[in-house]
Amino acid sequence: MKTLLLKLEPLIWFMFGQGILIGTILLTGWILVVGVLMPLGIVDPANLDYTRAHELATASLFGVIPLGQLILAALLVLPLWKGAHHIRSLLVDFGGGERDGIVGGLLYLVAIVGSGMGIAAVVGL
Amino acid sequence: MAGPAHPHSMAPPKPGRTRAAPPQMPASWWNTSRMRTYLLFDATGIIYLLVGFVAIRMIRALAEGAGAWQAAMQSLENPIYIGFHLLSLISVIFVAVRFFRLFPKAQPPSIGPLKPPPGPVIHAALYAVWIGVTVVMSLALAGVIF
Amino acid sequence: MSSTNTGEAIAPTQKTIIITRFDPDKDEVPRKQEYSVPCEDNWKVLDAVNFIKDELDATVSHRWSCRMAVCGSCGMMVNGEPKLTCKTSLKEYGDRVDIEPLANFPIVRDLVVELDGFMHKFEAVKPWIKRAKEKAEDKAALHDTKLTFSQSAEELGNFKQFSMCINCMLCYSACPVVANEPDFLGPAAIALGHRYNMDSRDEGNAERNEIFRGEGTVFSCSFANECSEVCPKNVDPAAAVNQAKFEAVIDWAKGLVLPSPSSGGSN
Amino acid sequence: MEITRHDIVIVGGGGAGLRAAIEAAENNPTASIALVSKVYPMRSHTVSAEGGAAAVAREDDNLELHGFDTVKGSDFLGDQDAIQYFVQEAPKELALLENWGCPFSRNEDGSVATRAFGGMTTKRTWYATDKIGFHMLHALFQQSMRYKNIVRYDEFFVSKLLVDGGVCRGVAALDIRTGEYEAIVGRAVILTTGGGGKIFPFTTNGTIKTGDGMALAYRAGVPLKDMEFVQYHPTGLPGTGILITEATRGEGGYLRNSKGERFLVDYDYGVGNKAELGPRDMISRAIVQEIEAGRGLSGPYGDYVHLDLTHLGADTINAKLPFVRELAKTYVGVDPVTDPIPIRPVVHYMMGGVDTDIHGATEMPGLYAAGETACVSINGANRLGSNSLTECLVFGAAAARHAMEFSQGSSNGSDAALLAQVEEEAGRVENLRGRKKGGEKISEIRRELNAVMESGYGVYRQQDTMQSGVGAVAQLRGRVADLRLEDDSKVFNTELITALELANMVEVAEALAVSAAHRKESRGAHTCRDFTTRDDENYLYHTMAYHDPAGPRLGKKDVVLGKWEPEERKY
Ligand SMILES: Cc1cc2nc3c(=O)[nH]c(=O)nc-3n(C[C@H](O)[C@H](O)[C@H](O)COP(=O)(O)OP(=O)(O)OC[C@H]3O[C@@H](n4cnc5c(N)ncnc54)[C@H](O)[C@@H]3O)c2cc1C
Ligand code: SF4
Ligand code: F3S
Ligand code: FES
Repeated sequence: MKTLLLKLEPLIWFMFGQGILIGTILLTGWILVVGVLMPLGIVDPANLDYTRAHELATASLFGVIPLGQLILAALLVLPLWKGAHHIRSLLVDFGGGERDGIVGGLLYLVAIVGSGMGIAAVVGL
Repeated sequence: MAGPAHPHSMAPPKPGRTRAAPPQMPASWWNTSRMRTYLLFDATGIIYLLVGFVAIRMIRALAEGAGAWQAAMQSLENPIYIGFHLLSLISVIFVAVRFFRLFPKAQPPSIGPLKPPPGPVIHAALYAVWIGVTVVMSLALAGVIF
Repeated sequence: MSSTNTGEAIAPTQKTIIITRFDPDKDEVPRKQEYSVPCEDNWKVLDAVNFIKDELDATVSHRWSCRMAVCGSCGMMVNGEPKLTCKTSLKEYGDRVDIEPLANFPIVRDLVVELDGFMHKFEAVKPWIKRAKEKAEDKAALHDTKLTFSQSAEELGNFKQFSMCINCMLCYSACPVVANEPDFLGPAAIALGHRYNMDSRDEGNAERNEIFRGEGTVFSCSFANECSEVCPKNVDPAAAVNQAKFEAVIDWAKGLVLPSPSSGGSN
Repeated sequence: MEITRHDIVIVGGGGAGLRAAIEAAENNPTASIALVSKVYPMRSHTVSAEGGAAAVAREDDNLELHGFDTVKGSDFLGDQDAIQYFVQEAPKELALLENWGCPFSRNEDGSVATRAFGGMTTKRTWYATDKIGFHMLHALFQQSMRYKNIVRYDEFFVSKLLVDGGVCRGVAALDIRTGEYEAIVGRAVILTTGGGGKIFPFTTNGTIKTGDGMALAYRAGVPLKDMEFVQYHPTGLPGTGILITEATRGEGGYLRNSKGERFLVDYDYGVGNKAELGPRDMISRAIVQEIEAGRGLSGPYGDYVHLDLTHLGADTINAKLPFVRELAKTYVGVDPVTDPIPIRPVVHYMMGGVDTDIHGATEMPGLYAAGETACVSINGANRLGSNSLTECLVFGAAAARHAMEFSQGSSNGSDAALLAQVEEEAGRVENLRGRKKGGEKISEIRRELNAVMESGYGVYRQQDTMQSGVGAVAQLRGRVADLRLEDDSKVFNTELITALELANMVEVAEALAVSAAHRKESRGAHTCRDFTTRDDENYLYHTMAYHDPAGPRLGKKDVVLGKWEPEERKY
């Protein structure tokens, strides 16, 4: 497992890095509006009813580039990698170096499954 | 004061010529302000993973249709969800601030023929993009634009 | 001007200095020993240890040489933080100062730690100028002053900072990853490899990037940044390590696209 | 007892030792080269050199000029054949170092930059901001890792040369880590153990500079040459003795007395605005004279004068002298951008050392020496700043080539005889370890030795104190035999190492004291109040000190003159 991880490390690190950078940049507005302001009623949830939400999500640039779906895909997938990788390093810091192969492997498996689910959902819009 | 580190940490390639005491690290290594900041930064990983899955759930609902979407939106009004999202909001802001601070130094002096701008410029650009995207995204989601 | 060079000498303050003792032939595990030391106002931490060695207890073992923060031998944990003891004022500490061997290293004796693990990592990054076509084949050319390389201020600036490392290993003692991942090349060694990668005279990037992706992978670093915080020479090893990741990823991606050219000779 | 065989054994991992090892490894890729050092090589004191390394590089310079500056700097005691070889090899050696990655500072056009140094007529000192020694040592050390035929013995203390049939065939080395002796045998040995400034209390030298190599060769019967010449560097920090490089003056710094005057202008060492760029012996004397005339400042660590860099501005200081700024801030709490740095003359370098010829060979077949521990001699009675790092390279390489040649023609000694010597040495040191029955304390003897050396062999010397110093050192040598040691551990017993070093220091100090007392003239760094002029009639020769249980025996060796006839030394 450890050897496999070692081979994939550059890719993992790339996804993780984008998770921090792009993930954070995209998540902030999402969490703010959908997770906080609308549930609290500060912004009317009606502004994001199904029709509008679907329209936004499938909006495209010049009719060819599916911008909405691309943004959503990044928003769904990248944070998972940031999360998995950071949990792994947190565990290592608290003495989990020995089991790093297995634990890391499991965490990335979660990220992979999540990524698959996220992309399927986005494609299915 | 000291507790054990990994027994092979910084071990020589072949056994030393005399018995050595295993490596130690300060028992409270995590208990300095810098270390706590760093560990918190790592710990936001848990939040990111969860936020990611919540978002996936929302988009799956959106793909399923109006009813599912409606229900999903309503479920977010649960105080536990609201609390979680407030925590997430703090997390992303914290991640942004620490990461943007460190990001410029992780830039190689050149990437092929390209030269990244000086540190302060990168720093400012990161903030500008972050805030810009957040504002546009928020206004779009809130129905003010688009 | 400070009181160190004008005015009268100030009477010493008595401090308790606690030293970690370990003699593999006598002690099962390290123990602590306390000494009461009359510390002068302008002393560095090292001065107190030397005082103990000279006047109180000659059996205390530690390494030091230059006492001017450049040879890199006097690193120790002072109240739980890795410090270059010849550069750290004793004044900064209270009445009790706890001096331990550098964290994350096997302890050879008292304040002396095992260095060979570090030397091995140091050597592993091939820290020398590597040319695709070695000038060394033509020794006469190598000796010719007209054939020194030309290097602009900017090219020098790209790596100069990373060439300032004195191998004091404080960064290894501070890094949480080093404490738990014995294979990790670690900050100073990666900074050194990166220093050569960034040197306009060097052409060994591909080979070093492969090492950086190998067993002691640079990707183990979780950007704790502690290495740079404790570095007494402002090398900023965290910058080096994270730039090295960047380069290693780009190099890896290139390798996926282009069939890899043979990675050069042996050393 | 372990015995390991190599072609060449190099003792010392500083600039000279590493250069020798690389040269030997390149010269003969099939040969095995042992590099033995009492500290990890990158800790060697070469690391502390700040200013730069000299070699002709500019259009307006030539070998002739570098040669003459060096001869004149040496007060005509340098051997001119060696100096000519030195200046001719110097540029090649520094070019090589550049090719090996040393990060030299650069001119606008990308070529290596040079700066002015004391006693040099033009800018010929190659530099890397103000950390040339550090960069040079690390570049050499890292380069040396390429050669698989260099076998390192890190933290091995050499305490005896193995001599069989009059030929040097290896060393007895104490593995500091285990406390066990090892016979490291080779068909030639090169000593590159650096100087011995630690016999003085106030020195720029690190604690490892205890003159071991000089003592090793001396005890083995090889003479020490010109030991009376000890360089005082004008600018050391009071208290610690940490060096503030001459490059501060090369870049335009001033020395000022308590009245704020640039007093050097009044001493005719240099002209006009180059007043500060005189050679070290003269400037040190000027500082002492100022202080004696009551124009010094005083502090808890004695009298001092000011080194003023404030007019250079923060930009120049940060770009060219960053380490000086760091040192001044850390060790005297002064920021040179805004305040003058307190400085006083400090023991810096030993011009003398193990007598060698131009190839680094000593009188003993198979034994070579290079670097500060050797005396070739290019430095004569006073070394010019920035010549010695280059010397380490030039003569380190030369010694390696000749030692390699010698070793290929020489036979292995008898293992039995060599092992017997190591066993005897191991026995002697074993008796010393934890020797609780002794009556003398290491730190006490060191302190007394330091005091004697300081009072007798300072910037200015006097017959009576030099004579009484000779007696005092001889007496200390006797007392060293009765040291009391507390630490009976085998592993990393630094007290034992200190005791061995102390014995070496006393030996070197005695040779120095006797050599100094006999030279009744003033030449270069050896300045007597009772004999104020240079006496070429009677003293134009190298002093040779031979070991003798009763105390050093002196001899003479001719100075190699040549192109340049001795003349009055005026700047
Ligand atoms: C502060 C300072 C600044 C200087 N600045 C300059 C400058 O700007 N320009 C210039 O040209 N010169 C300068 N010099 C002088 C120059 O640095 C030295 O003369 C030169 O570095 C000596 O190098 P070395 O290789 O002979 O010895 P060192 O570098 O001293 O090395 C000695 C080696 O021998 C080893 N050794 C010693 N004894 C033993 C033993 N018993 N057993 C095993 N190993 C042993 C040590 O471990 C070490 O590796 C400066 C000197 C000092 C002190
Ligand atoms: S990077 Fe800094 S802390 Fe680490 S070894 Fe080098 S000088 Fe010391
Ligand atoms: S402290 Fe360690 S985790 Fe990375 S940034 Fe420095 S190497
Ligand atoms: S003694 Fe050399 S760095 Fe501290």
